[in-house]
Amino acid sequence: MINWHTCFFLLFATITCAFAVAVVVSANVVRMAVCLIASLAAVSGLYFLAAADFVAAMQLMIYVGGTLVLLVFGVMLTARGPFVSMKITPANWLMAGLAGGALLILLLCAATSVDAWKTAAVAASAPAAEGGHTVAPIGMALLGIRVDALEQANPALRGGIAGYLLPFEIVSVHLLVVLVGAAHLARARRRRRPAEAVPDASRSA
Amino acid sequence: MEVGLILDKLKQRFGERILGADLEAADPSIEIAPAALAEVARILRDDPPLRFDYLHCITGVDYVQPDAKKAKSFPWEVHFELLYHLSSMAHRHRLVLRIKLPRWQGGVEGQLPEVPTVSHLWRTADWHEREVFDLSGVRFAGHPDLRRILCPEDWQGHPLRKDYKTAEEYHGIRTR
Amino acid sequence: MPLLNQPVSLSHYLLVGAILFACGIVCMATKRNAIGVLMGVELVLNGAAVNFVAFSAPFLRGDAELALGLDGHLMTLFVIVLAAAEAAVALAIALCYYNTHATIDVDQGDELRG
Amino acid sequence: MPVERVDPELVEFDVRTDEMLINMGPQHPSTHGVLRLVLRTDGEVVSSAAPHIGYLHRCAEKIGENVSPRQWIPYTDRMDYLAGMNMNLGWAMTVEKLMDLEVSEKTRHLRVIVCELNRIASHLVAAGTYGLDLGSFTPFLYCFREREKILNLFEAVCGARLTYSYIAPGGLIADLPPGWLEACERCLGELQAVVPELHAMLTSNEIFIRRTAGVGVLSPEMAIDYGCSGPVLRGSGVKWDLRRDGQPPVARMYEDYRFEVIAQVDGSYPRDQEYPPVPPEAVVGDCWHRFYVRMLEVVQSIGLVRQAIEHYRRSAGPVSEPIKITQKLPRGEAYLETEAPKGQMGFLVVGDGTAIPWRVRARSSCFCNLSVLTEISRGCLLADIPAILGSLDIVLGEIDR
Amino acid sequence: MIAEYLTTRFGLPEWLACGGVALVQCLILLGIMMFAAALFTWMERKVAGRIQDRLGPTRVGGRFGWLQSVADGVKLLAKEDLIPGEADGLLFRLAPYVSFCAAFCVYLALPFSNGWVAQHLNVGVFFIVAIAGLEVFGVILGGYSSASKWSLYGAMREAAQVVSYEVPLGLCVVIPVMVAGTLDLVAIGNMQRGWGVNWLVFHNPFLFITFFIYALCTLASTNRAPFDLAEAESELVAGFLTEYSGFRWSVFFMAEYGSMYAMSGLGAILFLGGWHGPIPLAEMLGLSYANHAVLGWLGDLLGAGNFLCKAFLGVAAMMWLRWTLPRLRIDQVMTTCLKYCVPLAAAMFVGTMLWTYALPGGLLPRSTPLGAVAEAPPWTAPRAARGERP
Repeated sequence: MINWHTCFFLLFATITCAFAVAVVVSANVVRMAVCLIASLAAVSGLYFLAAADFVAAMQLMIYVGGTLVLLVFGVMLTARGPFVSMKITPANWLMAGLAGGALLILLLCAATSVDAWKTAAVAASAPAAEGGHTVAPIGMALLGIRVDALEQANPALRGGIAGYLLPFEIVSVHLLVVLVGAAHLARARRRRRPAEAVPDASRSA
Repeated sequence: MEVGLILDKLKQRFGERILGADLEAADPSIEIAPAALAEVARILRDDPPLRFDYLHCITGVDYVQPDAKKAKSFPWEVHFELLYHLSSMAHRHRLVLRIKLPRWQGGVEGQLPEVPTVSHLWRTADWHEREVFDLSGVRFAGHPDLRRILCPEDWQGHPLRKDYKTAEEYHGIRTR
Repeated sequence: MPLLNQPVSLSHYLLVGAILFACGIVCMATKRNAIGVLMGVELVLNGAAVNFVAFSAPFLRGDAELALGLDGHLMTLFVIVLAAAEAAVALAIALCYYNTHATIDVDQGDELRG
Repeated sequence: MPVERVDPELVEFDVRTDEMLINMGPQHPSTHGVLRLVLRTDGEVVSSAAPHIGYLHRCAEKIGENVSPRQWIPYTDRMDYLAGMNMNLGWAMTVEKLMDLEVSEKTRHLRVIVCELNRIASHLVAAGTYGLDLGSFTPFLYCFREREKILNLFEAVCGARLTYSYIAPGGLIADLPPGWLEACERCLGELQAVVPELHAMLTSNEIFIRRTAGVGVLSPEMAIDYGCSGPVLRGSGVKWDLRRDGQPPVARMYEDYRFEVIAQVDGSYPRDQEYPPVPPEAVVGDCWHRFYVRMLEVVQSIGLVRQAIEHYRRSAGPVSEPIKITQKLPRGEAYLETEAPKGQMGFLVVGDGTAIPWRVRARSSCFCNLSVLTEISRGCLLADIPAILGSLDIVLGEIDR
Repeated sequence: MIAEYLTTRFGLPEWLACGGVALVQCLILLGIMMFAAALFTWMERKVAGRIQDRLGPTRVGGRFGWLQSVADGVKLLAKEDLIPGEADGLLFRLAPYVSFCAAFCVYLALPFSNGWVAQHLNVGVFFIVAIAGLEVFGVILGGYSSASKWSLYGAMREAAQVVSYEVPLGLCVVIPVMVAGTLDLVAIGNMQRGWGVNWLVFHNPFLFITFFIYALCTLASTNRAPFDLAEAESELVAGFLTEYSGFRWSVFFMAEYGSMYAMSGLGAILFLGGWHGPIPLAEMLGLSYANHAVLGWLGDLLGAGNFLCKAFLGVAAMMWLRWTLPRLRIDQVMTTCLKYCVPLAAAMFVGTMLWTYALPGGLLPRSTPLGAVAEAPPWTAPRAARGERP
C-alpha cells in the first residue's frame, strides 16, 4: 500500500543512500562535503518519519548546521591545489570495495533476518504524521526521570530503564574538554618573519 | 636661516663639492656635486640649525634641444638637472638643491646618469626617485626598489626626456 | 524484492543504515584526504544512529513492546553530540597535521613526529 | 590609553592558512579610482599592502611642456578633479611667482572664496566616501547633496561643475554673477546645519569609532618623513598649514583672515567652536583623527568663506585679467606649494623666454600621502585597508597625473 | 484537516488529498516568500531613499514605483549569466538554490496565525533555527566554487560568523521556550494572548534584554548590515556574490529577504505575542471558534494580519539599521558574539530560570503554558488529545 510515509521514506532513503554513495565515489573533497550534507540532511528526514522529531531537529541543528559547517570550513582551509582531489589506486578501491561489500551483505542479511522487523505494526503514517512528542520525555530522561516508562509492562525492561543524568553530565564535561583540546590542537606554531619582527613606529605609538 | 648662511655652512664643510649657488632667484638654490648628494643631504637633515626635515619634491629637468633648428637659440648648455626642494618645519626655511648631471653617463646614449639615493634620509624620496627614474631617466644608486612607478614596467624610454620618441605601438596598441 | 511492496518497516530503516555504514567504511578505507576519512566516520556514525532511531519506533515493527523507545532516541542524541566533539578534535588534528606537514594526505603521515 | 592593535604576531597563533596574494583593484569599489593594491594576506591579516599606481597616468607634465600656462589650466583641473579650483590656484600662483605678477585685492578674496568652497566640497566627498568605505551608505548621499549646492555655485561662476579652469595665472576668467554672494551665504547656512548631522552619523558613531580609532596610526615623525601633508599630516598632530606657514605668496593670500589650523596639539584641538569630543580610544595619527581634522576644516572653511565674502564686498575695482595665451615667460624657475584640500600641491615651472614653459612639474600631495600606506597598514586586518585608504583621501588623478 | 475533509467529502484517495494540500500549501508559502522578497526589494529602495533624503523609485508602475521589483526582476533575468571559467560549475549553479531552499523550508514550520502553519511541528522552534542555519551552506558553496579570492573570503567570513552566532541565537531562542515550556510555536504564540503585557518580551526583564540580543543575532545570522561581512562591498567587492549575476544572484537575494522575514517572524512569535495584537481585539469582538467557525476564522485572519505586521516591522527595523550604521570589522563581529552575546544570553538564561522559579506565572496572572496548549483550537491539538485512536 502506498501512503505518504512510504513515499517520503523512499524519497529520503534514496537521497540518503545516493549521496552516501556519491561521497564515496566523488574524488573532489568539496563535492564530497556537499554530498555528505545532502545525505545527512535526508537522514534527519528519516528521523522525522520515525517519529523522532527532537532527534531529527538536533540532527539538523548540530550535525548539519554545526558539525558539517565545521567540516566544510576545514575543507576550505586545506583544499587547495593537489589536495582537492587525490587519486586512489584501483587496488585500494578493490580492497575497500570487497570489505565494504562483504560488510554490506552481512548487514543486509541481519536486517532482514527477523520477521517481526519486516512487518509494521500499524499503518505507519499515522504516528509519523503526528510527530513523536518526544521533547518533554527526552528532557525529563536527561534529568533522570523516565516519564515514558512508568507504565512499562515488562518488568525486565522497566528494571533496565534508568535515567540519563550521569551520561548527560559526562557528555557535557566531555564536550568541554574536547573543545578546549581542539582549540589547543589547532594552534599553529608561531612563525616569525624578519620583516614583521621589527616593531614599526605605528604600533608603538 | 638665510640661504646665504646655509651656503657658508655647507662650504665650510664640503668645500669644493659645493659647486655654486643662486641666491637671487625666487627659490634660492645651492648646486652641489652629484657624488656629494647623500652626505650633504644628511647634514641638511640632521644638523640642528638646518633640520631640513621635509623633502617636497624631486624634479628632473632635461636641458637639451632636440630640434636642430632651434638648438642655436637654446639658452642653456646641454645637461640634465635634478632639483630637490627641501624645507624645514622646525625652522621654517627652505632650500633648493641643484645637481647637474650629464644627460647620459659617460656620454653614451642609453646609459642613465647616476646619483646617490636619498631615500634612506627622507622616505618620501623613495617614490619620488622612482618617478624621476621612470619619467626622466636617472638612476639612483642604492635605491631599494628602483622600478617604474607610473609607466608600465615594460615601457621603453623615459618620456620626460626632451629627445624621447614615442614608440609606434605598445603590445599591439597603436600609440599615435 | 518483497521489501518494496510492503509498508515501511524496521527492516527498511536498517537497510538504509547498513548502506550508510558500508559507504562510510569504504570511504574511510579509500580516501587519502584526512577530511575525507573524517567524512567516512560521519557516515558510519549516522548509519548506527539510523538503526537506533529505527529500533526505538514501536510502530515500525511487529513486536512493538520490544521497541527501544526513548533509549534509542537518547543514544542517537549522544551519538550526534559525540560526533560533533569527534569532528572538532579530528578537524583540529587534521589542521595541525596540515600545518606541520603542509599536506592533508594521511598516507604520508607515517612518522611519529609532530 | 593603550589601544587594542591587531598585531600580526598575536593573530598568527590562530588556525594557520596559506598566505595569499590578492589584487585589490584596479577595479575595486573602495580604492577610490584605479589604484591597485597588492595585498599579502594571511587569513584576514594583511602582512603587507603595496600600492601600484599609474593606471591614470596622462602625461600631464609632458603636455605642460607643449602648451602655454593658460592652456595648461584645464589639465590641472583634471589632477585633483574634486578640487579643481585649488589645482588652478596652485598653478596660477606658481606662474605668477615666476612672472612676479600681483593680483588685485578683489581677485585675492574671490580666490579665497572659491578655493575654500572647493575645499569644503572636497572634504565632503572625502567624508562621504569614507562612510562608504566603512559600509555606511547614507552619509555619502548627505555629503553629495551638500556638495551639489557648492557645485551649483561654481556652475554659476564659471559654467563648469567639475573642471572649472576658473583661476588663471594673473587673475580670474570672470567676476561673480549678480546675486551670487547671497546664494553662497544661503548655501553656507545650510551647510553649517549639516555638519552636526555628519558628526552624529560618523564622527561620534560607536561603530565608526571602533573601526577607525587606533587603526592606521601614523606618527608625526613618519608623516613628515614620508612628506605627508594636509589633513593627513595635521591628523598626526603636526600644526602645519600652508595657508599660515606657506611661502609668501600663499601666506599673503590669507593674511587678514582669522582661522584655526586644525591639529591636535598638546592633547587638544582648537576650541573656537563646539566640536564633538575626541573618543578615548582614538590615538593621534589614526584614521579617526584624520577624518576629524577634515570635518573640523569644513567648519573653518565655512568661516573663511564668510570672511572672504565680507572682504570681497569691501574691495573695489575689477578682478584682475588673466595673462594672454601668448604671454612670454621669463627665464628662470619657480616652485610653489599651496594648501589644497588633500595636502600641499606643488607646481614647478621652468621658463625659457618663450610662451611655452620648458619644464612643468606637479608635486602631488596624494602621491606622498599614499606612499605611507604600506607602512601604516602593516599587520592590519583586511577590512582596515579601505578604512586606512579612505582616511588618506587620495585622488588617483592627482597621484598619476 | 482540509485533506481529511477532501477524503471524506469527495472520496479522494488519501495520498492524493494530502499531496494536493501539501502542494497548495507549498505554493502559497512560495508565493508569500516571493511576494515578501519583491515587496522588500521595493521597500528597501524606498526606505533607503527616504533615509537618504531622496525619493527612491518613483516612476515604474505609477506614483510610488510599485513595479520597481518587477522591473528589477526583468532586468536580472535579462542579464548575462556568467560562470567564471575556473569555477566549479555544478556547485556554482547549485549554491543559490541551497540558500533559497533553506530560506523556504523555514516557512514550512512557521505559523502565520493560530494553527495556520504548513506543517505543525512540536519541535518547530528548533526546526526553524536549524533550517535557517543551513542557509550558510549556499553562501559557502557559492563563495568557494566561484574560484575568486574575494568570494572565498566572503565564504570564510560567513562560515565563521554564522556558526558563531548560532550559539547565542540558540540560547536566545531557548529562553522564551523555557518560559513557555514547549518548542511548539503555535503553543508559544497562543500563550501570549490577551493584552500586550502578556507578550513574552514583557514577561520579565531578562526576556526583555534577550529580545534585543535575539534581534542582534538575527541581523548577524541573516547577513544584514552592520553584519554583512560576507558581502562587504567596500572590502570584498561583493564577497560571495562577486561572481554571481542575473538570475542566480537574485535567488540569493530572495533567500536573504526570505530569511529576514522568517527570522523576524520567529522573533515576533517568540517575543512579541505572535498573532496576538497589543489589544485583544479578536476576543473583544468575539471572534473565536467558540462562537462560530467563520468568526474563529476571521479571528485567525486578524491574527495573521497582526503577525505579518510584526514581522514586517522587524524587517523595516533591519532596513533602518542597514542604512544608518557602518559595518563592523570581522574581529569585532566575533568579539560581539563571543564576548558579549554569548555570556549575556547565558546570563539571561539563568536570570529567566530563576525568575520563573520564583514567579512561575510571571508578574501578571496568565494561563499556564500547558493550559495554553490545551486551549488551542481543537484541530491544532494532537489527535491523541482529541481522544481519537490513530
